[in-house]
Order: sequence, then C-alpha cells, then structure tokens
Amino acid sequence: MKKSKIFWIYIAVALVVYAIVELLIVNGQLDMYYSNLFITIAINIILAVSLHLVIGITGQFSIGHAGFLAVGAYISAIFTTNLGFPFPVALIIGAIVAAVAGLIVGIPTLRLKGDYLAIATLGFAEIIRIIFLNIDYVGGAAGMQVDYLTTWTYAFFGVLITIIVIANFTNSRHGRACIAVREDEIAADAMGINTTYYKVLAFAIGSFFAGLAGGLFAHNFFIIQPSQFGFLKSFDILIYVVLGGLGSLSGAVIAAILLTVISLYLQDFPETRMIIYSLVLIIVMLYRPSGLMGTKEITDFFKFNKKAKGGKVNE
Amino acid sequence: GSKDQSTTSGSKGNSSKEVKIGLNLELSGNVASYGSGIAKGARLAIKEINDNGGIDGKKIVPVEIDNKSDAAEATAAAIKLATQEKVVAQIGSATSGNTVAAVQIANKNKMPVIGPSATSPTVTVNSDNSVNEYAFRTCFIDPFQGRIAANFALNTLKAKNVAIFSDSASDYAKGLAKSFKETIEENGGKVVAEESYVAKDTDFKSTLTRLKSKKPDFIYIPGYYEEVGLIVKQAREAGITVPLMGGDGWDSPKMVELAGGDSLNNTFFTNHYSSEDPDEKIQKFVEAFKGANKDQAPDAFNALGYDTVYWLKDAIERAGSTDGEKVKDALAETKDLSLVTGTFSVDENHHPVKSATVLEFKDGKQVFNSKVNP
Amino acid sequence: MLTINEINVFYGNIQALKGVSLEVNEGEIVTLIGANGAGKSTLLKTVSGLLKPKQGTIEFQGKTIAGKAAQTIVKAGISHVPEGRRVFSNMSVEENLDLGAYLRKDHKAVAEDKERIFKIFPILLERRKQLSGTLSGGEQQMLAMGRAIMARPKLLLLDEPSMGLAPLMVKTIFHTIEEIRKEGTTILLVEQNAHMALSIADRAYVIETGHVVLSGLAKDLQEAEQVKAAYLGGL
Amino acid sequence: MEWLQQLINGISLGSIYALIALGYTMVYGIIKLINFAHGDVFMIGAFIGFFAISRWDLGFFPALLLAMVVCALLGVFIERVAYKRLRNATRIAALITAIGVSLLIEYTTIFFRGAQPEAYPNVVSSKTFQFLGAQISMQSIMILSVSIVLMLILQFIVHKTKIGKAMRAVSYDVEAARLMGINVDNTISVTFAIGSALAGAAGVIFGVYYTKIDPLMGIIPGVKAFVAAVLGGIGIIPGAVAGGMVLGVVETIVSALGFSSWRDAAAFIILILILIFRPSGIFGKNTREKV
Amino acid sequence: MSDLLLKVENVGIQFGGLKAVSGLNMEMHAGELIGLIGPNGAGKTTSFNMLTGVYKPTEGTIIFNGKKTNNMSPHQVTKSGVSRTFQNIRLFKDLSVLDNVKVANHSLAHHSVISSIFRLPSYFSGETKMEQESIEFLKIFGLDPYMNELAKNLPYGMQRRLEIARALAAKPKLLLLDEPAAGMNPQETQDLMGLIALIREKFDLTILLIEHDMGLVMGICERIYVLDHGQLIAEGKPEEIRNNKKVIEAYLGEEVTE
Ligand SMILES: Nc1ncnc2c1ncn2[C@@H]1O[C@H](COP(=O)(O)OP(=O)(O)OP(=O)(O)O)[C@@H](O)[C@H]1O
Ligand SMILES: Nc1ncnc2c1ncn2[C@@H]1O[C@H](COP(=O)(O)OP(=O)(O)OP(=O)(O)O)[C@@H](O)[C@H]1O
Ligand SMILES: [Mg+2]
Ligand SMILES: [Mg+2]
Repeated sequence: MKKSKIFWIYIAVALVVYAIVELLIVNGQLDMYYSNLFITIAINIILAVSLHLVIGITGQFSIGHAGFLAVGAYISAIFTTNLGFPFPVALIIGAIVAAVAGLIVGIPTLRLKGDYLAIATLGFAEIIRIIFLNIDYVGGAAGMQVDYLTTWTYAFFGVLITIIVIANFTNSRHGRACIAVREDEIAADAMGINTTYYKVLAFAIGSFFAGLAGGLFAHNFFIIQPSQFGFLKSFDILIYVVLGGLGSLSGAVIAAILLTVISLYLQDFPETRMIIYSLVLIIVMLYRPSGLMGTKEITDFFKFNKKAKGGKVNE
Repeated sequence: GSKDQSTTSGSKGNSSKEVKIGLNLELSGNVASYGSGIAKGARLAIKEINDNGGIDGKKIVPVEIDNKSDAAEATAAAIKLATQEKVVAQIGSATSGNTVAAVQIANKNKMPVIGPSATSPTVTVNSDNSVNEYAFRTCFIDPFQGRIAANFALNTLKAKNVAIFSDSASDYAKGLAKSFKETIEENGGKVVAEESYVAKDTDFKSTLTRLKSKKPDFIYIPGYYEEVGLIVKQAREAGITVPLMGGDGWDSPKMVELAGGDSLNNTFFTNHYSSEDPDEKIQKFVEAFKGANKDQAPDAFNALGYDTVYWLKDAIERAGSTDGEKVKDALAETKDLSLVTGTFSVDENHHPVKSATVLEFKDGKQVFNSKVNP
Repeated sequence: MLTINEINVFYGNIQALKGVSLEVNEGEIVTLIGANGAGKSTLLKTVSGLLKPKQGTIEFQGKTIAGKAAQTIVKAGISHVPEGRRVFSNMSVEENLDLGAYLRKDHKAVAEDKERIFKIFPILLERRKQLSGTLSGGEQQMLAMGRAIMARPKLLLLDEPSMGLAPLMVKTIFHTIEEIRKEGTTILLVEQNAHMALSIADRAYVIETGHVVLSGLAKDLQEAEQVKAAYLGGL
Repeated sequence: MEWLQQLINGISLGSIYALIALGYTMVYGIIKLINFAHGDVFMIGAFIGFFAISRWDLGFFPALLLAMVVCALLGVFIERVAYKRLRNATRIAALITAIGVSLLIEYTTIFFRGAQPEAYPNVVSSKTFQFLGAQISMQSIMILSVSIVLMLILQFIVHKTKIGKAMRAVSYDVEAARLMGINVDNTISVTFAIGSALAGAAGVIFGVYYTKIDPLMGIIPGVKAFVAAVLGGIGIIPGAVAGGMVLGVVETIVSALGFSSWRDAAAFIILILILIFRPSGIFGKNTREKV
Repeated sequence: MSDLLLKVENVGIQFGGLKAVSGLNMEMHAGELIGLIGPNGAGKTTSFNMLTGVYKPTEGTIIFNGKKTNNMSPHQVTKSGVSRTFQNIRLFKDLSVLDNVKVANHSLAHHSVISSIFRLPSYFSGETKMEQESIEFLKIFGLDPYMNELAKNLPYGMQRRLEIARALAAKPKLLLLDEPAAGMNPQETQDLMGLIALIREKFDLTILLIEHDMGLVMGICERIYVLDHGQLIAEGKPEEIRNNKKVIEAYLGEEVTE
C-alpha cells in the first residue's frame, strides 16, 4: 500500500499550495491580475488534461474539443444567469450535458480513423458553435453576459478533481484498455477489449471535463460569444497536449501552464505577439517532436517506479 | 508582467510627467482589421497631441494590448491595464462584445473604458436599464442608424417592400437590422425578405439570387465594408438594381475598390461624417492620416480611434486630473465637443448624441446627401 | 567486389555492429547467419545506405560508398530486399515491379525482365493488377525479390527471403537465387534457414551480438560444431 | 429558373473549393500531412498576384505564373525548414508545426502590411451571359475549366509519370522507396512545389473572382478545402474536385432555402454523414487493414 | 474423442472478385493440436481472421463451443474463448511487457470504472490479481526478467513468445497461432515446440496453428488440414499428409526436406 500513501502526499501538497494562494488572494497580496492568471491556468489545465485522455491515452485524434467547452460554458451560464441555479450545480449540469454531447458526437464518429476522425470532430465542434450562434436565447453573435462567479477555489478544485479522476482512470484496467486501443486497435480487439466502448467512454469523460472547464471559463469572463469557441480554440488545447508530450499527463499540465504564461507575457508585444508564439511552437516541435515530456510523467523523475507509462499501478 | 518599474507607483500615472492610456484592441484574430484600424487612428492622434505638448504638458504613453479578438483575452487585458499598468483609461475594444468584457473590470477598478466602435447599447446600459458608470462609446448606437436608414428608405426613396441582408455573426449588423426592421414596420413598410450571411464569407450569390426572387425595392445591408463590398458587386452582377443601403461599417476607401464604382451607384449609407466634407478639421485629419499611413485614406475605424483619443484628452483636461473617477465624470458631462466624426454631447445613457450624415455613392465618390439630427 | 572494413553502427546509443569486417567477391553467394538481433539486417542496411556507419569503410568495386545516399548506392549497382518485404502496399504488383526499375532507362530490357520475373513467380502474373498490400505474406516476398531483380543489380542483398514461405516456395526462392547468381549477380544473403543457406552459398559469416565470430567456406561451416549446435538445430 | 441559377452558383463556388483542395489533397496524399499552412500559401499567392497586377503592371497570366513560382518556392522552403525534420515524428507533431507555420505566415504578413483587406484590380472580363434565363459569368466558367484541367494534369502526373510513381512509392514506404533509387527528399520537394503552386494559382484566381484579399483570407478556404478533400477521399485527386463540388452545391442549396446562417453547419453535417456511411470519403476505397 | 469444440461449416469469404476461402469445413475437439498448412496465399490467415471475428464470412457458419460466432465482433469472440497471435507481430509496442499481458487479462478482473476512479477496495484487489496472474504467465515464457522493458525493445524471438503469452492471458479454450516459428532459427524453433507442448498440457488448450516449418508441424500436430486456393485439399495425420500426392504437388515439393 505504499503507493496510496504517496497519493495522499500529493494531495496534501496540492492543498497546501491551494491554501497559500487563497490566503494571498484574501489578504490582497495577489491582486485581480494574478488571481485571474491562476484561474485561467487552471481552466487550461483542465482542458489539456481532458483532451490528453482522448488523444494521449486513447489515441483518438480529436481536434474539436472547443465544442464541448462551449457546451459546458453555455449550459452552465444558462443555469446560473437565466435560471438562477447555484454555481456548483450549474457547473455539474454543464459538464454532464457536455458529456452527453460527447456521446452524441462520439458514437457515430469514433468509428472513423486518424484524419477522418479529426475532421469529423472539428466539424461537430463547428456545428455546436453555429448552433449557439443561431440561438437568440443565448444572445447569438452578440454573446451572453454571464455573472462573475469563478473563484480560485472553484478553479483549483476543478483541476484537482480532473487530475485525480483521469489519472486514476488511466492507471486502471480501463485506462490500460484505452492505451491498448491507442497502440493497436486490432490487437486490442483480439485481446477481448471492446474498443468502441472504451473509445466512447474516454471521449465522454474528456467531454465531461471540457464541459466543467467551460463552466469555469464562462463565469470568469463576464461574456461568452460563439466566436470564442472556434477551431482555433480547439487547436490551442491540442497544442497543450502535443507540446507537453502525447500520453503524458504532467506534460499536458506543464504545457498548459507554460503556454498560458507565455501568451500573457506576449500581450506586451502586440505587433509581434503571434509571430513569436508561432515561432516558439515551431521550434519546440522541431527540436522536441515528442513534446516537452515525451511520454514520461514528472513522477518518473522521482523514480517511484520506472515503468512504461500508463502502467503505473502496483499498489 | 512588471515590465516597466516607472509606473508601479500607485496613483494612476498621475505623479509622473506622463498620462498612460491603455489600448485594448483586436490586433490579431478574426477581426484584426477593425482593431488595427482603431489603433492606427489612435496612434496618429497620440502622436499629434504629444507633438503639441501633450495633455497639460504631460505626454501620452499608450499601452497597447492585443486581445486576439477574444472576449476572454480582452478581459485579461483590461485587468492588466487596470491593475498592472494602472492606466488612466482604456480605449477599446473594437467590437461590443470585447468591450462588454472589460466593463465590469472598469467599474471595479474605476477605469473609464471607451469603445470607439462598440455600437451595442448593452455596452453602457445593462439589461435592467442601469448605466455602467465607467463605460462610454464614441460611435452611434445601433438603433439610431437603423432608424435613420428606415426613414430614408420610406420617405426619401419611397420604398415599400424592403429586404434586409445582414451579418449574423456580428452584433453590430444585427442591431442595425433590428431597429431598421422595427422602424419600417411601424411606418407601414413591409419587410419581404430577411437574409443573413456570416462574416468572412466571400460568396453571396445564392442568397442574392434568393433575395432577387423576392422582388424587394430596397435592400438594407448593415455590415462591414469587407463583406458589403463584395455583396454590392455580386448583387449587381446578379442583376439586382434596386437601391442598397448600410451603416457606418460601409465607410472605407476600400469599399469602392471592392465593389467597383459602377456597382455602387444607387447605394447609400449613414455615417458620422464625410471624408469629402471640405470642413477643415476633417480634411486636416484625412491628410495627416494619409501622411502617416502610406497614402491610405482613413476609414470609419481610423476616424473613431482618432476621435476617441481627442475626446479622452478633452475630458482629462476638463477634469484637471487623471483620477479615474473624475475623468469618468468629465466624459459623462461632455457637451458639444467637436471632433472629426461630428459634434456631440453625451446623454444620460452614455451615448454620444450626434447627427448622422447620409452619404450616397456616385461613380465611386461619396457624395453628401442629407443630414439627420438625433 | 564489396569490402567492409571495421564498421561500427549505432541506433542512438545502442551499438548494433562492433567493428565488423567482411568481403564479398564477384560472382559469389555469401551468407550471413546468426541469432535474432545479432545485427545481420543492420549490416545490410548499412551497405545499402539506409544507415550510416559511425566508423569504418565500405567499398564497392573500389569506390567508397559508406555514408552515401541510398539512391546513389542503388545507382552504383546494389539492390536490397529488406526484411519484412516492404512492398508498396497501395500500388499494384506491376507498379511495384516498375519501381524496381526506377533508375533504368532501357525500357525494352525492363519489359523483358518483367516477363522473366512473371515466369519465375507465376502467381505474380496472376495478381498483376492486385494491390500488393492484399497479397499473402509469401506472395509479397516474391514480389519484393522480383522488384529488386528489376534493378539489374550487380550485388543483391537479401534479408531472410525464405521467411514465411511455404516449403515449395522456399525451394523456388533458393533455386532462383542460384539462377540469379548464374546470370552474374553477386549475392549477400541473410538467412535463418541456415541449412539451405549454407547449401547454396560459397562462403559464410557467423555473426553474434554485433561481432563476426566465425567465417569460412560454407561447407566447412556446415560441419563446424559451433554452428551445428547454435544454428542448425538438433535436426 | 431560380434553381438553375442556384445550381450554377453552387458549381462555381464548388470549383473554387476544388481548386484549393487539389493542392491540399496532393500534399496529403504523398506525405500524409494535414498541411494547415496550405491556406496561407494560397493567401500569399493572392497577394503576389495582386502586387504583380496592380504595382508591377503585369497581365493576368504572367501574374498567375509568378504567383505559382513564388508559392512553389515558398512551399519547398517551408517543407525543408519546418517539416523535413519531422518526417519520422508523429503525424500530430507535424500537424502542430503546420499550425505554427500557418500562424507565422499570417502574422508576418500582417506585420509587414497590416490586416486591412486589399481589392483586386479588374483584369479578367467579368462578362456574364444568359443561359436558359440564368446568368453565367465568364469567370466561373474559367475557374471550372481550370480546376478540371488541373485535375487531369495532376492525375496524369501522379499515375502515369515516373516522378508520380516515385511520389506514390514515397507515400507508402519511405525506406523502401530509397532502396528503389528514389531520391526521397527531392520527390517530397517536388510534391510541395506542385501543391503550393496550385495553392498560389488558386489564390490569384480567387482574388480575381471575389476581389477581396486579406492576410487571414486563407483560414476559411483552407478548412473548406480540407473538408472538400476529405469528402472526396483524401489523397485522391478526382475526389478533391468532387468533394469541392458537393460542398459548393450543398452550401448553395442551404442558402437558397433561406438558411444561410446555417450553411457552414450544413457543410459539416454532410461531411459527417458521408463519413459515417463511407468512412473514406466518396471516392476513397474502404480497404480494411489486412491482418 | 472428447467434445466437439469448433465446427466450421461451409465457410467462405470473398474480397471483391477474389474468393479467398470457400467451402471450408473443419472440426476440432477439445484438447487437439491441429496444423493448418498450405501454399502462400491459400487462405490460412484469412481463415484465422474469420474464426476470430476480424473478417465476417460471406457464407457458412462457425460454431464455437455450441455458439455461433459468425457475426460476433473480435472482442466477443475472444471473450467466448478464442484467442490468437498474428502473422506480423502486433504487440503493443510502447507498452511494457507486463502491461501487454495485463491488457489481455482485462476481462479477468471486474472492478468498474467508478471503482477505479475512486480507488475502491475492489480496484486494489482486482489490479493486484491481474498483476500476479500476468507475472505468472511471463514466468512460464521466461519473460519475467524483462517485464518492465518496452515490448518493442525485445529481440524478435522474445516478441513472438510474448505474443503467445499475451494470447494465453486472455484465457482461451482455443488458441490460434499464426506462424509462431517464422523468423526463428532451428534451435529456437525446437525450443518453441517444447513450449507449445507445455502450455497445451498446463492450460488444457486446444491449439490450431499455421506454420511453414514442416519440422514443427509434422513434429507436434496430431492432425493437419491443408488449404490450397481457398479450398481444403487434404486432411489427416501427419503421415498421411506427408505422402498425399496433392499436398506434395501444391505445397511440399518432391522430396520432403526436414
Ligand atoms: N530501429 C532500431 N532502433 C534501435 N535498435 C535497433 C533498431 N533496429 C535494430 N535494433 C537493434 O539492433 C540489434 C541488431 O538488430 P538487427 O535487426 O540487425 O538483427 P538481425 O540480426 O537482423 O536479427 P533478426 O534475425 O531478428 O532479423 C538488435 O539488438 C536490435 O534490437
Ligand atoms: N483484405 C483483403 N483484401 C483482398 N484480398 C485479400 C485480403 N486479405 C487476404 N486477401 C487475399 O486472400 C488470399 C489469402 O490470403 P491469406 O493471407 O489468408 O494467405 P495465407 O494462406 O495466410 O498465406 P501465407 O502463408 O503467405 O501467409 C491472398 O491471395 C490474399 O491476397
Ligand atoms: Mg534481421
Ligand atoms: Mg498467412
């Protein structure tokens, strides 16, 4: 049971970090700028980790993650702003509806492979966006004004829950089944794994957390508009996952933090911002094509065990 | 983000010899051309002011932030301007949505925000009709232009069966279309067709073919010149000869190049001013802008960006301070301020009250048609 | 004809060949035997230019070819039938054969060679228009050999040509190898089927974990205890 | 009559998509790279054509040629610098790089000339004539014929010429292709050159036809071309044209029915439906992996 | 003879115009070790693919253990007790050796997704059980020292063995081996023969194997089916097959080499 002890140590460390930041915010040492930065980072981590499950673990090339972000954002916003539900309830409803959307998208499309799957998911995300664009109840193109409810506490626990759920899922027989699908679908099938079930399952879980991130996102920015959920947003999330290292959860987290900070920093160079950003992207990919972390996890460096990723369970 | 230490001293850049102004604009992303249009106008104004000794002797220091045409980024940028850069006021953003994103931040941090082209009423007025104290705009509000266009169509052009072709991805276009439709219907006209396109489309033929079959005698096309230029061209190619009309989004020298002078005959638009207006102020601006931008003639965004800076300067001078609260009050109390895009006062909803001009295209030239007072 | 001198080849940090030297004379069949992972395929890949040796030299007909691009080496007259067939799976059988003659300009002779290959492997004629990816394993092996012969090489490198073939086919393949040699092509053959390989080869090298451990005339090696025990099995 | 007109509208829109999709599918077919920068090479082509015609006073055809040459060089340059190193990396890494290249081209262009659009001068007759009461413009006939001719040429190159065979060989197995004596680097460069030249040509034609060009003009047509290519069966040259046509006609029908704000959604719905029933597109052969 | 385990009746499959297999009839009884041989392209692998649900036969029925499996998907067939190795090795290359086996062990444990996510007791017991069992399998194949290596880093011969271990971990009644000795030298082939005999005893298996190495086939198979051009041309004991005219002509060649 040594491993489970380590698990609790991680949790404890995380909670301490949370408490310190919360304290600094309450005392005003960290102003709105920093709290907003931390919340944004948290949202991006949730997005990255949820897509990591779909692409990195299950190997399904989905490039339409922003669609589920949009579902979570709009649904939760409707529930708080228009229907007056408490924020946490709205968050969960948003996530569940996003998961359902994930099922609806996933069941027909996950039979597709590779680039065909990619374009189909991109297509679905665009369809979702266009639907919101055409619904006047949520403001159409003008967007929907949303109450400011997201706090560091919500964001932090959102991240914590996302990481725990996805890491635990990955390190179980179910996660292994997903990895087997990624490695060789035919062989996985021949080993008795219901590949369709696991693809759809991973997709739905990924969508659920994207929806959660959507709820946090919507209530952090006063207004949501369909144009925020275009395919370029999906690409941003995809970039976190790939830049971090496909198959590495900690890589996704690190890349999400890094790129959010870089992007914020580059605001000071409005003229060259996107040029620098794209150069960073190209150069990292050229010199580290398997991403910053490769398939390693940060815990590998503490050598608790030195096994291939995805196979970490031996409590 | 603590880029320059000189400004970390708290009191809103007041202490030093400079006035910091934030520009929260769409410099990349899908409406980059609007944001950069405002930036160009604003930069020109800032340069002129600084060359002439600044505001009360203090130089304007602009802090430009690119919000990537994204409301979330616009929020983050506003937070940064308010809490890190501690600017006196924010100019921007180009679109109403991105400006709305900054408004709550503005109220919280007592930082006035002026949306040069944020036409939606919601920028300054909340759904419960309360006014956002720190939010302002330089442009018309949507309903105003829509109403003028409708009256023009009914009364001047004697149109009866009108059609609307608007950008469904733009709240600006939708706002204009809405008030246009209401006014038409209130005054006995008939809307025979309502169609929409999506910004960045280039091919409008199928919808135009459909519109043509509805036989309208006037088509209202609120939207920006980038698409409208193509729509007018393709409409004429499709054999639509009736008068076409739009709003200030039509104002750009590119409009003529895109649509072609012939196609533009028999088209009209409402605007703040006419760049052909011999008025000295206007001509001076047009010349200065061309000089600074490789002979490019200014469009509506350039003019609004330019005016916004001058308006802010005026307010700071009247307030005698760079304190956000005082500047806000001065902005709200603006009376008969004469700028390039017209002479205006600010009403209780923070809308600039200014007269509109109806312009007509004749052989590729904007010609003054009539003036409509608010 | 081919002289390999003290080459070292690496995959990243793993050294697969450690100071290997070897010689092939014109008109010979030389076979290379050794356990899985000994480095046989690596050696062939290095000769044909798919890998570059870190140290050492390779000369072909007096000219050094180590480190040259693969297409240059093919042009010089070395053809390689790689391990695992590697046919162009979405192209037809015939197109695969045409690609074998990619660098040749003598169209008439190419057409003749094609006919000859169809004679050696009649099944390929039958499957002429079929996409080669849907061929059976054995059919693909034949195609891969046929494709290499189409280049009319001076030296043919064969990597386990009998792998996965039916007994009758194995015989055909080895028979073909002898035929090709008779027509003047020199052959360097890697085989697991050491019996057969030694029976048609003139000389042989035994390679173990990146080293040449034994070499000599094929018929001598057939008798050597060391070889018998390790590679010929108890049959 | 209205419907005939709409059909014509659909086909002329479709031929534009087809034109862009051809280069896309070509590059994809050979190196299996979703080249997101294709739309931006298309944009560069449009600008080269614009400058050639309006600043340097070249005629339409010299401008077209110039744009094709410059884009071909640009394409080869991009491949050598940004994609070559990634040949053995995961496809997704190459995709991210392509996204990076796309952003780089877009924003470098904006950096040097701003984001405002430019209007193409009138160089090709925009005459229209009547056909059964519908209007057909000379330009759309030109675009349709250019697309079809290019399709035929490409099809010929890829399937009948030596370099075409080399391209296909490279697309299936790079190492085995080397063993055939094929110069893989050059073959890939040629592929990029052709694909990018096509993008450049499409850019100029687009500019002439629709008048407006701007630095971000490549994004939407890029995605649409990708959709068209997938619809037809990605990597299959006639498929790109067929896919473009289907897309154009579907979009037109949706707008003609008065649902223009749904037309992109409709395009994607058609795409998804086709993929569900024909997972490799209209022309794609559904070859199952042999086990 | 014991119970009928597998009955293949008139099975055939067509790819476009090509009839890869037709009118195939086979019967296997529990505990048998049977060979399937035939020239290249005869349809052996294709038959395996039909038996395992990878291809759906276009005609005939396959009855395994009393159940029709024609239209089952591969994972269902595997769950009903048929597992296989592949002609071209298909390991999960980037997974560890141990995880490769654990994947095949998937259905042995029953802890749910929920229990995994919340780390309920059933998760720990299930995972522990899977791990222990997997290690047992690796031990049998002498692969336990390499259990933390990535599968792709194993030498070829070991990869073949790992594939068999993985197939066994799915707890089949019927094991299908597609050219298990391909690419092995005679010595390694000998070892493999011993291993096949061993697992057959130990796990009470029925085995059907495709192989071109006649030494192996004749050495361990009790019965042999011979396919040619998609059709059964002979069936019988090794002795009978060895001397069968048709088989010699189509497959073995004149003098049978050993
Ligand atoms: N691409 C590669 N990356 C890393 N190591 C490799 C690679 N290819 C081969 N090796 C290693 O190099 C060594 C020699 O391999 P090689 O393929 O040359 O052996 P071989 O003698 O041909 O064996 P076989 O009989 O299995 O074909 C082996 O230890 C192998 O694991
Ligand atoms: N998916 C497919 N599409 C088309 N033809 C196929 C397909 N799969 C197999 N075939 C054809 O079916 C025939 C039988 O192939 P199969 O792989 O079963 O042969 P095999 O008996 O296993 O041969 P080998 O011993 O060479 O592996 C071959 O001619 C092959 O080309
Ligand atoms: Mg080898
Ligand atoms: Mg087979």
